[in-house]
Amino acid sequence: MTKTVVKNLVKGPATLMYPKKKRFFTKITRGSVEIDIQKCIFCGICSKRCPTYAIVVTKVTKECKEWEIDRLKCCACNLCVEVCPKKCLSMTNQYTPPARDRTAGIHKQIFTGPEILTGKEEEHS
Amino acid sequence: MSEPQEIILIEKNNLLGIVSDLFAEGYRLVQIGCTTLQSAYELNYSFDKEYHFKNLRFTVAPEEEIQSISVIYPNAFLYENEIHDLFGLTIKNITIDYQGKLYRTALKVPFSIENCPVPEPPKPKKETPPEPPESQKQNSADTKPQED
Amino acid sequence: MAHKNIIPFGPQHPVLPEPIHFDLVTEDEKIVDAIPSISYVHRGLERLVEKRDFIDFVHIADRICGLCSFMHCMGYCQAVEEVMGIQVPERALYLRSIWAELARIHSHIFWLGVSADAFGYESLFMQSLRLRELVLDIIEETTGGRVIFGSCKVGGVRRDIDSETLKGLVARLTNMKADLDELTSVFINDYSIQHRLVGVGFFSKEDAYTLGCVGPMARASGFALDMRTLGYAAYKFLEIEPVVEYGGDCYARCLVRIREIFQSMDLIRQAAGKISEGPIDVKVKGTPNGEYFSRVEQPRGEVIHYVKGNGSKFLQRFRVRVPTFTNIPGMIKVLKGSQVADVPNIILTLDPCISCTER
Amino acid sequence: MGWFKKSPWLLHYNATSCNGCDIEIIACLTPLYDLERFGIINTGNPKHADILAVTGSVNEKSKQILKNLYDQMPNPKVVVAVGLCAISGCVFQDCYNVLGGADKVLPVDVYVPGCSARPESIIDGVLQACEILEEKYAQQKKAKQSSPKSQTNQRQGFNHE
Repeated sequence: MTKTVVKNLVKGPATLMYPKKKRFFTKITRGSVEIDIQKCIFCGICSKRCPTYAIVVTKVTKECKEWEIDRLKCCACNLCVEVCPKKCLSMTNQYTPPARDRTAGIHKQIFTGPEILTGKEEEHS
Repeated sequence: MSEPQEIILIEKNNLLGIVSDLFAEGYRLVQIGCTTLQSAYELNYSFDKEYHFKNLRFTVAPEEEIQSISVIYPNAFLYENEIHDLFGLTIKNITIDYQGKLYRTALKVPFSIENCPVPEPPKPKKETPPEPPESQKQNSADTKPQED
Repeated sequence: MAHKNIIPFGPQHPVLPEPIHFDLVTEDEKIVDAIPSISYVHRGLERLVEKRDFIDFVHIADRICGLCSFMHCMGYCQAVEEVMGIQVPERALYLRSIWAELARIHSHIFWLGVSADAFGYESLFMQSLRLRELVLDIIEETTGGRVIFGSCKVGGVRRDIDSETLKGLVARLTNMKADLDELTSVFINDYSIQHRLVGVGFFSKEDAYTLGCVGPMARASGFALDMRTLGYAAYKFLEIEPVVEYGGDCYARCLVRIREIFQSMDLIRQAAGKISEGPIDVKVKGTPNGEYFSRVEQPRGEVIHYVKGNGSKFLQRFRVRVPTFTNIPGMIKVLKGSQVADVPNIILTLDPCISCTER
Repeated sequence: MGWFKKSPWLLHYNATSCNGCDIEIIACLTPLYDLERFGIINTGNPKHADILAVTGSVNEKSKQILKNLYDQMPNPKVVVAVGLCAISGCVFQDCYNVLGGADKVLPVDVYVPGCSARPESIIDGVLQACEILEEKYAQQKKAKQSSPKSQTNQRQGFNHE
């Protein structure tokens, strides 16, 4: 017992002072899915295979295509990244922040040509 | 690598006799499982003795009654209540009968033939070359990514 | 003079970590009967095989239970591989065993903590969970997830652990051993813990056998039942001896789990020494046609995954029989005749995992 | 951190969760993350609690219990949906016995994503819940002052000021 007390006194707190001190995530930590919209061919495999129906791929017109993910639905299983034929999806190691609004996690990328015109970000209420 | 698994097809009426023989031989009840078939239910009674895995199997029609084995194996009551609640089969003389209150689900008897018909249709005939099933329109759409 | 009272216990109760309901029939302070009622956590995921094909179903198998996530995934994959006759590469088998043992370590340490909390030993709870974080760090570094591993798939594993990390992993576990020794010696030797556990909830070997108990509960009663001796995954290459205690009481169950933590560490060390280079997965072709009962040893005991396919890519039937489900009759048997004050302790020493019980 | 003056207590209920988020909530209370340094205590009694952390996609049977727990909590109260299951049902949203999200039953204030939710997310979410609690408390106080008839309920707001 005394050993534990001394050890704890010497070692300092075990606690990570979280909001002040950020936690280090490993390289392969599954956090959230990102897309490189330039490479995407809008095949829709990711949206079909997604176990939680988080990804929606729509072809509005021939030029205008949308790739949309609901971060509040994504279970970070890495399946979409694995099945993507163009490897345009990637898993980042940052988790999605909590939100007060159910729709805050929706992240839409619209492709209308070689350059991205809109990358509509979520607005926090 | 695979462990040998013995499946013995039995008659429904012989169930209690065979099970009590197994009990006398010192087998332990591992599980009772049920599978919904096209128009019947398939029951699996699994036993184990010193890692020897043995299965008793028989099929019953939906309206048939089954004798409970919980008089022989007291721990069978949970499995039998589960089968009654999820599959809608009638099992007689369960030692602790929950009267259908073990699983109170939103959908009554979710695994019954009426509620659970889907596993059957996508079956391509074993002899004929496999072709995508027609009944599952939105699911069969992802046949292509399946191959990888 | 004693008359019977029925005490409803659960589903939400300060000492219960999980929603299970018991009707305890008591005479004064003694319990004469206990009737469990479940389905507070019933989701019905067995029927999801209709919606997800057999390869994508791995992600659902992963989420059957948060504590033994990897074991469920492994059991499911084994069953499908067996049906389809897939030969999994040896390296993948070793990796599976390593992750399974890591999962066992974190689950058992978690159990130690929670049971310490149940007998009012909060500092021990904190110390146990602090140690558990070290295991979780290893898991996160190797799989990318803390709780849901998501590293198993039909035909192999998703990720590789390179030899450098593997060496570091073994070294870290060896370092942890000293801390763990110190922690577990409290569980083994402390007077107040012995007072709460020794002789409480006795369960004989005969009862364990006839009531179909599995896992640490059976092994604590002297019934050596460990599915790892079947030699699935890489266990056929490793030396494994089931941990058996003969006390049959809560203390014996505690000892079994403590000894299993050290056993798992040893197994990881063995596996890391024997692992060979090679591919980690094979391509899956065709669809499952046939059936198999795959048996895997979880932290809580033997789990059975039954897979039946009929040649389509949607399985016909998937069934899980989890260890807690088969331990419930034993739990009732132990509860009969015990004191009301011992109820949380007894329930916890069986390590119930209600979420996977009800699927 | 000094963002809030009160020490809200947390009630956790597992409504059809897979245990993953539950053990992460417990992990939040343990030395590495230690939610208790914000004055937050995990309590088992709904009458003591200010924040209800729900895990799991609610099912038919746990719906009623969840409602009961919520009704027993004193005002003001905040509901935090922890994990994907509590937000949308995660991979189980197709199951026959799953309602798909705590917001089908209770008014959810904070959504904590993740499968399973990371302890960092849970801490973030609970801290947001604290802010909401402060807002709600201020609102309630204002409402009380404007309508003096509810004198008897004056002390109902916080049970451990």
